[in-house]
Amino acid sequence: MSPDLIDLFYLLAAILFIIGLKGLTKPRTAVKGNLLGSLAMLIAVVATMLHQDVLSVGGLLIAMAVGSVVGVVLALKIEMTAMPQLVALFNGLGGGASVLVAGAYLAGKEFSGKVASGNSFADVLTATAASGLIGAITLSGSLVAFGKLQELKFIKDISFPGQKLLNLVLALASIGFGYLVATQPQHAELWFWLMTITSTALGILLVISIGGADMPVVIALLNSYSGLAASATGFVLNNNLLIIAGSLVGASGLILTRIMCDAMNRSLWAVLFGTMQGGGKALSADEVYTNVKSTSADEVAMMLEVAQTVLIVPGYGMAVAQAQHAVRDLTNQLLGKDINVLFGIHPVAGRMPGHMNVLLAEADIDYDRLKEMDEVNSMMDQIDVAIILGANDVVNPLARTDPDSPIAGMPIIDADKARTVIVIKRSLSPGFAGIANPLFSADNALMLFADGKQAIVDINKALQEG
Amino acid sequence: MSPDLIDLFYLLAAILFIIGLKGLTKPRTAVKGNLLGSLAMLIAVVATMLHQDVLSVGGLLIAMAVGSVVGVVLALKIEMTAMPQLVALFNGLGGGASVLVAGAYLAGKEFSGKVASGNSFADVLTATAASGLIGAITLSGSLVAFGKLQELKFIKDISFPGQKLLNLVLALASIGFGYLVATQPQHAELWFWLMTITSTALGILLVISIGGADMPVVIALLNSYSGLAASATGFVLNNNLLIIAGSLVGASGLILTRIMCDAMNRSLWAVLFGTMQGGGKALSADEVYTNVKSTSADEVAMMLEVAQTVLIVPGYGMAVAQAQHAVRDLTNQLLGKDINVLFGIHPVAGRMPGHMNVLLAEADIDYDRLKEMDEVNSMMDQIDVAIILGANDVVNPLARTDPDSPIAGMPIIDADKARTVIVIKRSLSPGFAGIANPLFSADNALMLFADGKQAIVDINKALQEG
Amino acid sequence: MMQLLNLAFQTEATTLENGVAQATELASEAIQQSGGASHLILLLTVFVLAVFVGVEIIAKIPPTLHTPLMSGSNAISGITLVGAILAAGGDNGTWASILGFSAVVFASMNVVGGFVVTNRMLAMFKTRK
Amino acid sequence: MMQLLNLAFQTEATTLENGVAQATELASEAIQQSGGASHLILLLTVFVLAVFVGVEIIAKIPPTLHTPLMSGSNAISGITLVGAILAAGGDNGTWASILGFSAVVFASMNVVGGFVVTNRMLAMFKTRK
Ligand SMILES: NC(=O)c1ccc[n+]([C@@H]2O[C@H](COP(=O)([O-])OP(=O)(O)OC[C@H]3O[C@@H](n4cnc5c(N)ncnc54)[C@H](OP(=O)(O)O)[C@@H]3O)[C@@H](O)[C@H]2O)c1
Ligand SMILES: NC(=O)c1ccc[n+]([C@@H]2O[C@H](COP(=O)([O-])OP(=O)(O)OC[C@H]3O[C@@H](n4cnc5c(N)ncnc54)[C@H](OP(=O)(O)O)[C@@H]3O)[C@@H](O)[C@H]2O)c1
Repeated sequence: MSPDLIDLFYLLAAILFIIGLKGLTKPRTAVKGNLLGSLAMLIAVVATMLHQDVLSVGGLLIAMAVGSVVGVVLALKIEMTAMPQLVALFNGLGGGASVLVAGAYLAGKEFSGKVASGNSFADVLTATAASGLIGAITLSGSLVAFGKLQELKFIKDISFPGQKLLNLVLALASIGFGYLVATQPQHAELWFWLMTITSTALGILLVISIGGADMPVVIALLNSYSGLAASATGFVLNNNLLIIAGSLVGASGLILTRIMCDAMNRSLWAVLFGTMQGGGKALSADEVYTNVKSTSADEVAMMLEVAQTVLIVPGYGMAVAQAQHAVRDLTNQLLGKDINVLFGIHPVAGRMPGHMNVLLAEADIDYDRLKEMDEVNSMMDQIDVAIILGANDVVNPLARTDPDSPIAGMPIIDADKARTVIVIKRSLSPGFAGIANPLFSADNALMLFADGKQAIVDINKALQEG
Repeated sequence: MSPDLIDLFYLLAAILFIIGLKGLTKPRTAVKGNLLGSLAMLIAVVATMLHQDVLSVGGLLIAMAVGSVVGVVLALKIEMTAMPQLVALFNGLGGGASVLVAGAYLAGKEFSGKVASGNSFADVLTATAASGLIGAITLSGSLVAFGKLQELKFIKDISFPGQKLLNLVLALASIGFGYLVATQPQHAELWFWLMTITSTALGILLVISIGGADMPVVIALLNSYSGLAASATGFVLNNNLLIIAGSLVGASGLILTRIMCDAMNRSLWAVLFGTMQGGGKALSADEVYTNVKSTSADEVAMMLEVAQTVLIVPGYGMAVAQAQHAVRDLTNQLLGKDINVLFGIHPVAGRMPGHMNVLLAEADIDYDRLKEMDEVNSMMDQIDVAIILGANDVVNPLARTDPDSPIAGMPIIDADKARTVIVIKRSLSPGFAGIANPLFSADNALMLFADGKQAIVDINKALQEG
Repeated sequence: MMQLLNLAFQTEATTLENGVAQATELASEAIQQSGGASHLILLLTVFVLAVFVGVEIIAKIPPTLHTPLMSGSNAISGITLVGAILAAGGDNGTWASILGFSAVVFASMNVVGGFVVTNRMLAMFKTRK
Repeated sequence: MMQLLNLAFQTEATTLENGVAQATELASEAIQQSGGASHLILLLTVFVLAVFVGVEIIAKIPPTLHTPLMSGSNAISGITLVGAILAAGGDNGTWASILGFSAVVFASMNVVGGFVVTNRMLAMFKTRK
């Protein structure tokens, strides 16, 4: 295919990426937007395969088939609850690919020809360095994020004295090596891989000390990075499709990061440089849980019978217990008894934004019953019974009261202001942020210790019999 | 200045244009947006003056000074009511400049060098033809729009049999000449100017048959064209600032056109190809005005005294009479008597969108009293007295009832549904669309024949005395 | 890649007269052969992206601002002034200069008048804050 | 303009080895001298415009779609696949090919997995219509 034709196909792909991304921002067009994006990718790949410089089509097809099969299997087999870490993993791979492409460029013939010619081409080398640096941070950072979300044992919230200093040193070293890549073409490869090492370490250290609750923000940010890395690769290869698609993702990731920070009422700075560790140790569980009262499914059923409005606040535990279908049955039964049922959806309940919406939609629960945090909080005085189903951090009043708490400032669902609060969880163990929750020993709160699904099924049965 | 530096300044200018245009879309940032735009232009011009190919800086400065002075004088001296035609005029000049630049390129040395080299460069020539074609249509079309808005005598709504056919022939001829420009570089100049002639004629004929009420839409569309012409010029000169700024304007003009069409409930197609002339002749004035009752300022004052809510619907006549300050005084007096005063602002009242807002803001009338059409219509049953001040088409019920009327389908302010309607205008002569208005002979309507300002002053005096 | 070299060496044969044009031709072909997009397609890409930016930016604008936006963007479209300066400023003979200078006058009226009139319109809104 | 010619003729002197690179250099300089923007700056322009498009598009997105958007745009960032194919497909020696092929595997996992997982997430919303 003639280069001009290929470029026209690239332009077409770029347009489709833009339209696809735009589609992804509206519920009604999201599926189509995603399909358009993949169509664009297909066009781009096919056009590239027809490029005159691409010789070994067979080998490439095999490599792509391997990658695709692994990708599809992971994407289809993974449980819903594990999706965030899967996105983190894929994201890291994208960053890794950028590093490798930049490395391959430095190892390739075009580059050695250029070096031999003795011309300066610092611009391309700068882009190469940028591609490697950003890509390596994306790769290692994403893998750490993956590990944290997967709750791998060997990855802990590590922080040690002098960590910030070390980060700074690593950052400066990476930039320094990058500078050497750009200015010493003869040794560019050496400097490049040294730079990759330091920036990989930097990525690890940056993310490892970030509190788990902030992971979604970190992933969005790393996503933005992987876009920028792709864009830098585009400058290396002089390919405007890479530049466009990469910067699209870079920009949208950055905006998304800001939107998510706003939703958690935290500054990006605070997320990245951990006010999460700030302050003295929060209250210990023993201090907090002095006044815990537990209850049974039958008792809860009796309370529900006489309620007018019931609020269900689902959290990560509902996802773990896969309780959404049982919740649908309970909802229908309560509605049959003329009891109004609402759902209070916190923006970061669960492990990814929109997690609860996805699960409740899966169980066919009427979308109109799902209320956003603000709306629910403004009508909390009309709630007779609030059922906290596997949620913890998102209803923790410490966010309002304790400025030293890791979740300080995060807006929460004020379930503690309902008349009666039923908390369904298996134990008194903490949620994602790892802190005790005073709501559990509040005067109007009763604990129902059980698996989320079982508890709801039991309540449902009690209601039917009662 | 080195070419690279110039290009960086161009990029900076492009960024500022984008930010400026974005600013123009929000009331709070609009002034700053406009200033950013002019700053960008300044940067672009200064950078260009420093280009190595620019030799006669002195002459250029003089030419720019001449243009600027004329532009500033026109911009500052023109009355508010004449602004739309001024915009049309400026727009035409921009289109004209595109034609001239393309012509100058064909007459220049770079071009003759290229022709002599015998290489094909159909791409640049296509852009040259596009720049000339679009520019010429913009120029002539805008000048006709100017003439119509200025109500120049010699420009009428001309339409004759076979007009559409002639338009088609002219369009095909223009495209044909454009094709010759691109394919016969040796005679490109000849074909270019022939093309300019046919497309100038096309521009005139296209716009001259469009109803005056649709002029704002036409100007927005021509504005979009002038952007596209500038963009095409950018392809000719290989200048990406022209391309960016031009296509920004081209796209935003097109969107604005659509938004305005939506506001008038007309399709762009209908605007351009005149369903405006459609249908049999509408009712004549004699048929409509059988039952006109007139009133006096004193009588109006008495009705106002006993009203609870008064609605003022201003139109083009308020602008002509410069009655806005008198209206402010009346408003204050009525408010002093505990009578509520609201303003019903039709989106196309006056001669430009936002015309009424500008005038009322000038007179310091509280912005909260200005209601949009939909809001006013939904509360029309609470209006005791509606004062139609120099408005006509925007309250003409024919838009609702007569599908053959030139304003059919345009949403109007349903002032006829108020308890009493006072119409202040100088005579029974029609408004912009040139049709009679049945509201004037409605049972609940009274005419106050007077100049808009005088009438309001008189009512005010009567109120004070009464 | 060999093609590229051949192209480069061909310039030797060209006369001075049309060498300039040929070199430019050669130039874009050279970049293109080396894997990058041709100049024209890059310009096209810039065009398409700018159109997207324009569309996205204007999507929601209140009616009140239609006229100022129209006149402000009209002033921006006077960017042809840059082209006019290049056309008038070069050493291109009388006819081209006449065209170029007229273009400069026209375009600067459009630009300066457009920004001033927009500013004047917007000033009317300022009382509103 | 003379500079440009000189540059063109200089290529005669270069050896075959480094002629390719030099011709490309020459190429971009030639375009630049003839009044157009340099290739690098055009790429930069494309970058800036695409950033604006990205920012404008994402500005208002409901929380529910944060995760699908994240994963969908993550798949798009796998566009590095194109670069990986170019790096792996050329005749560049063993080391470069190893790097290239690993990049192809990584990037296609990112791309294909990303789109599929996004589609799976979005399918959850479909009942809502
Ligand atoms: N949505 C996002 O974007 C996102 C992403 C990453 C992190 N986060 C963070 O995750 C947290 C989300 O808050 P959250 O309130 O939804 O969850 P949470 O604070 O993590 O609490 C979940 C609770 O569910 C309980 N649980 C676990 N399995 C259960 C089961 N099978 N049956 C019943 N209960 C079970 C756990 O208690 P037991 O073990 O005692 O049962 C745990 O306390 C926030 O800190 C947020 O910042 C959010
Ligand atoms: N806003 C825009 O964007 C725009 C732009 C161009 C065209 N248009 C079109 O213009 C029309 C606007 O409707 P409109 O109702 O505002 O105006 P209109 O229909 O043009 O009517 C204006 C009325 O004002 C009266 N008038 C003129 N001078 C007056 C004075 N000194 N004192 C009192 N009355 C005076 C005239 O009647 P007398 O001569 O009897 O006094 C005339 O009937 C629509 O058709 C619209 O489509 C709008």
